[in-house]
Amino acid sequence: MLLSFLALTAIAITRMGDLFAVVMLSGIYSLLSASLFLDLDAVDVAFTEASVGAGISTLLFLATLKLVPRYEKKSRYKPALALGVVIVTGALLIYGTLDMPHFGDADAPVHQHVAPRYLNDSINEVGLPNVVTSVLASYRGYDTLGEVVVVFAAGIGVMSLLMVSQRTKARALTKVPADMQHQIILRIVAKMMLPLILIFALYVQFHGDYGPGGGFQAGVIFAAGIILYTMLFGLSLTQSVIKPVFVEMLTAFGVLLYSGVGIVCMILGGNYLDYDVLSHDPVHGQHLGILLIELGVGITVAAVMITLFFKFTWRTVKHKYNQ
Amino acid sequence: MDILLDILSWILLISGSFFTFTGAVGLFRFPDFFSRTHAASVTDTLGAGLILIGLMLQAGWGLVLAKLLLILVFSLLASTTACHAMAKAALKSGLKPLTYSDQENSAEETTSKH
Amino acid sequence: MTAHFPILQVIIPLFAAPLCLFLRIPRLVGVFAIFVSAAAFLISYGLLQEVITHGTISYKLGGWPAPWGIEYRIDTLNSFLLLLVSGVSTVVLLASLSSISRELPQNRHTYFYTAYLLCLTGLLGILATADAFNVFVFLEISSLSSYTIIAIGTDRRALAASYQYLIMGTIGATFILIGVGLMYMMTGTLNMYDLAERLPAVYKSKTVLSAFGFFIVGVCLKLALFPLHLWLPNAYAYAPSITTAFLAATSTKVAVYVLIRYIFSVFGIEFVDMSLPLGDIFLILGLVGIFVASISATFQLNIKRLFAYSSVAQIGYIILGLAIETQLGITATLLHLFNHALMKAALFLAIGAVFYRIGSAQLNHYAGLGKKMPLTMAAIVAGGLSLIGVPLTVGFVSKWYLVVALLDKGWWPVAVLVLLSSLIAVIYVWRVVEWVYFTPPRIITEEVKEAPLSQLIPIWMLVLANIYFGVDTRLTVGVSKLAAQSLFGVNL
Amino acid sequence: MNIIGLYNYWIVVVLMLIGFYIVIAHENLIKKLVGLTIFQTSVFFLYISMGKVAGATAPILDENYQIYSNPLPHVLILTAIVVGIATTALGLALVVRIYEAYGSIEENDIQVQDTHDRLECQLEAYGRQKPPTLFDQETN
Repeated sequence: MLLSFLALTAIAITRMGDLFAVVMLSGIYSLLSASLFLDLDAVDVAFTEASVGAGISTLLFLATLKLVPRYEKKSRYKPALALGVVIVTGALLIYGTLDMPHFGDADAPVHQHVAPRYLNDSINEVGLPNVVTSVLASYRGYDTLGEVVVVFAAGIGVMSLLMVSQRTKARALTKVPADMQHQIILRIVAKMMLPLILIFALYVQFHGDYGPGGGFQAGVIFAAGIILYTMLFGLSLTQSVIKPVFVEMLTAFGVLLYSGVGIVCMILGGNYLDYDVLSHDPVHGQHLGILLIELGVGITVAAVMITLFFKFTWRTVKHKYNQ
Repeated sequence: MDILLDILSWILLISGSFFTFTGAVGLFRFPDFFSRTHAASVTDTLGAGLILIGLMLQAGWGLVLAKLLLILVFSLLASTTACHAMAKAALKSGLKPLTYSDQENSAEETTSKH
Repeated sequence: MTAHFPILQVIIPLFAAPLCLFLRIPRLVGVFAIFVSAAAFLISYGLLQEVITHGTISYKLGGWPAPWGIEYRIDTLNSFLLLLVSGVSTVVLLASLSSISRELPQNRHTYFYTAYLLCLTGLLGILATADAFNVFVFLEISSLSSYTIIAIGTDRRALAASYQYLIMGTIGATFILIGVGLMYMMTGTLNMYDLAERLPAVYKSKTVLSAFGFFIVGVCLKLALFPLHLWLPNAYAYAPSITTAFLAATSTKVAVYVLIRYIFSVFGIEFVDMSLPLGDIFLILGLVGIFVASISATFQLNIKRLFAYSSVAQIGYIILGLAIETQLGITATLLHLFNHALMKAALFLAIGAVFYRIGSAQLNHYAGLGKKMPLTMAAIVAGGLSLIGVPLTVGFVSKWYLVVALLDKGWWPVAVLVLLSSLIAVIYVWRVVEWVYFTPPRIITEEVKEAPLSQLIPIWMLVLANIYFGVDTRLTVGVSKLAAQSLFGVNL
Repeated sequence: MNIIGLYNYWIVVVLMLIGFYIVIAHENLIKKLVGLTIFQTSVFFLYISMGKVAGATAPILDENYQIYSNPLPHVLILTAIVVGIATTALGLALVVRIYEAYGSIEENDIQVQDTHDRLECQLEAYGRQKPPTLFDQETN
C-alpha cells in the first residue's frame, strides 16, 4: 500500500514542471519512505529519513529555489536513449531478483552469517540494548567516522562555493530586513517551541543507546531548531547569538573529537577506535567511547547543517541587496 | 470500566478518521486556496487530535500516554500555526479569497474564517 | 607504532583536514598540508617495505575480528598504489603554494587544502580497506571533496563540469551500493575476503551476476572508461591546475584498483569467465576508447582538455591489460597505472606552471613559449614523449609490457592496433610542440619569464622520475609482478 | 509463491528506475537532484527489505521479544542517507553558483553557452594565423 503511494508520488514528480511542487512531493516521498522503514522494523533509519530526507533536504531545496527559477523549462529531452538505459538497468535488476531469498525469509544468508553475533553478543560485548547503535558506533564505527567526514566534506564544499564577503554582509544587512518580521503568531509559537526542540535534540542524542536516535538525528533536530529561529528572527540576530566562524570551527571540532577518540585508543594500546581500552572495564570503555563519538557526530552534523543554511540564506540576502 | 474506555476510544478514533476523511475530500473539492487550507487544517486538528485522544485512552497510564500527549500538544501548536502562516503568505503574495461575486454563496463561510 | 601503520596512513590526513580550518592562515595551511602528505608518503613507504618482507598485513579496526568489524588489509598491490597516491599528492602539493595563490582567491585557500586532504584521505581509504561497504563510504569522501576542488576555481565552466561529475559520480556510487547490497544479500557478509570465500557457493545465482554487473558499471563510471567518460574532459580541463594534476594522477587509478581488486580477489577470475565475456567487452571498449579519445585529443585547443582526452585513452590501455586476463597483462596494467600517474602529474603541473605565468591554457597562447620558459616546456615535451612511449621513458616500459602480454596471448592484431594508436599520440603531442617551438611568440608573451623554482622543482622531480623509472625498472616491474602473482595466487 | 516473495523487491526496482529516469532524462538541474534522491532512497529500500524478518521486531533488545530484524542493513543505510544528503547539499550549492554564472539551470542552455565559448577561442586562435581546418566535433 505504502509502496504504491510511493510509486504514485514518484511518477507525479516526473510529470510536474513546477519545481516547487516537485520539491514538496519529494518531501512527501521521503516521509512515506520513513513510514515504510518503520514498517520494516528499521526505526533508526525511519527517524533519520524523516529528519534528514523530509526535513533538511526539503529545506535546502526550497532555499535553492529562492535563488533559481521556479519552473522547469519544457524542453525536448531525449527519452528514447534514457528509456533504453533505464530498461536495461531494470531488466538486470529484475533478473537479479529472481534468485533472491524471499522477503521476510528468516533463513536468508543475511540473517545467518554476520548479524547473529550482533544480536546475541553485543549486549555482553558493547552493553547497549539498541543493537543498531552498537553496530554503528562500535563494530562498524569506522564507517560512521567516514560518514561524518562525508558530511564535513560537503560542508567544506558548500562553504567554499557559497562564500559571501564580510563587506557585502555588513552592507546587505542594513538594507534587507528579515523576511518574517511581521509574523507575530509564528514568532510567538516558535519562541515557545524552540527550547523544547533543543531539549528534544539532546534527548535524542543521549537516549540513542536505548532507543532509536543518536548523533545524526539529534544533530539534524538541533540544527532545525536554530534554522527555525533564523527564519523568523533574521540572520543578523541569529548570528549575533551564534557566530558563523564559531559554527565553522564546530564542524571541524566534531570530526576531530571522533577521530581523536580513535587516536586516544591507539595511544592507550588498543587498535584504532577500540574503545575497550578507554576504561579498565571493556563494557564501560565502550560506553564512554560511544558517548563521545556520538557527541562528535552530533556536533558536526548540527554545525554543518546550520552552516549550510546560513550560506544559502546569505546568498539570498546578497541577491536581494544587489537588486 | 475497561469496556467503557474501549467504546469511548473507538468512538473517538472513528470520528477522528471521519474528520480526516472529510478533510481530504474538502482538499480536493473546495474551490480556492483558502477554503482548501481550511479543510486541511481540519484534518490536522480535529482529525489527528481525536485519533490521538482515542489512542491515549487505549494506552493506559504510562510513558506512551505522556508521549501521545506531547504529540497532541505539538501537533496542535505546529499545524495551526503552519496553516495560519500559509494563509498569510498566500494573502501577502496577492492571492485573494473567492467572494460572492466570484462564486455561489457556499464559499463565503469558509473564506471568512481566515 | 609500526603495527598501526595501515590506519595511520589514512588517519593522518583525516585528522589534519579539520585542523586546517583552525589554522586559517592560507600559507601555513599549505605548508601543513605538505607535511601531512609527506608523512603519509613515508608511512606508505614503510608499509611497502613491510609487505615485501613480511607479507600481507591485516589491521582490525575497533579491535573487532574481520567479518564483524572493518578490516584493513595491505598487500603488495595496494601498498604499491598507496605509495603512488601519497607520493604524487606530496609532489603536487609542493607546487601548489604558488600555483594556488594565482588561481584561487585568497579566502578560499584554506577550504581548498582541507578538501584536498579529505580527497587524499578518501583515496587512501579506498586503497587500504578490505570491506565492501567501507569502499563506498571512502569513495564518497573522495568524490565529494573532488567536486569541491574542481569547482572551487574562478572558471565558470568548472561549475558545470563539477555538477556533471557529481551526477555521474553519484550514479556510479549508487550502482556500487546496489552491487554491494546484492552481494551482501547472497552471502551475509561485507568483508572482501569473507565474500571471496562465500561467493563460490552461490556463483550460479542470478543475483550475484547482477551484483557483479552493477558493481562493474559503477566502477567504470568512476574510472571514466569509454563510453562512460563524458564527465572527465570538462572536469579536468576547467579545474584549477593543482586539482587536475592530483586527480588525473590518482583518482581514476584508484578506481582501476577497485576494479582489479573485485575482479580478482572478490569474485575470482573463474566466475568472471564463467558468467560474462568481460574480457571481450573490456577489449573492445578499451580499443575503441583509445582511438576515439586519442582522435578527440588531436582536435582540442585547450591543452588541458587535450591531455584529459589522452587520459581517457590511457585508461583504455590500462583496461586492455585487464582484458588479457593473464599475469603478464595485469603486470602491464599495474605498470601503466604507475607510469601514467607519473607522466600525467608532470604534464599537468607543467601546464599549471604555464598558467601561472600566462594565465591561460589555450594552445594558441603557448606560441613561442619554448624560448621563454625552456625548462617548463622541456618538461611538457618529456611528458609527451613518455605518453607516446619513446624508449628511456616510463611510457615505453609499460607499452612494451602491454605489447608483450598481448603477443603472449596471441592477440597480435590488437598489439598492432596499440602501436598504431601511439601514432595518434605522436600527432597530438606534435601539435603542442609545434605551437611551443615553431610559432612566433605573441606580443603578450614577450614579458613571460621561466616558471618559479617552487614549481620547477616538483615538475622536474616528476620528469626525472619518469626517466629514472624508464631506465631502472627493477622497483616498478618487480612490485607489479609480485602484485600480479599474488592476485592470481589468491584464486588458485 | 515466487511472485509474492519477490513482489516487494519489484516495486522497489520500479521506484529506482523512475528515479534513475528522472536523473538521466531531464534537463533541469534541480529536477535531476530530486531524481537522484528518489533513486538513492529506493536503493535504501532494497537494503532494508533484505534485513526484515517476518514476525520480527526492531533490533532494540528487550526481554519481551525473541526475533529481531537484521540490524546491519539499518546501519549501512543510516550511513547512506547521510551521504545522500551531503551529496544533495553540495549539488544544490553548485546549482546556485551555476545559475549565477550562466543565468540558467537547464543543461541545454549551459552546453550552448560553453560551446559558444569554445568556438570563440577557436576563432581567436586560427583567425589570424591559420584557417580553421579542423573543428571541434565534440558536443558534450
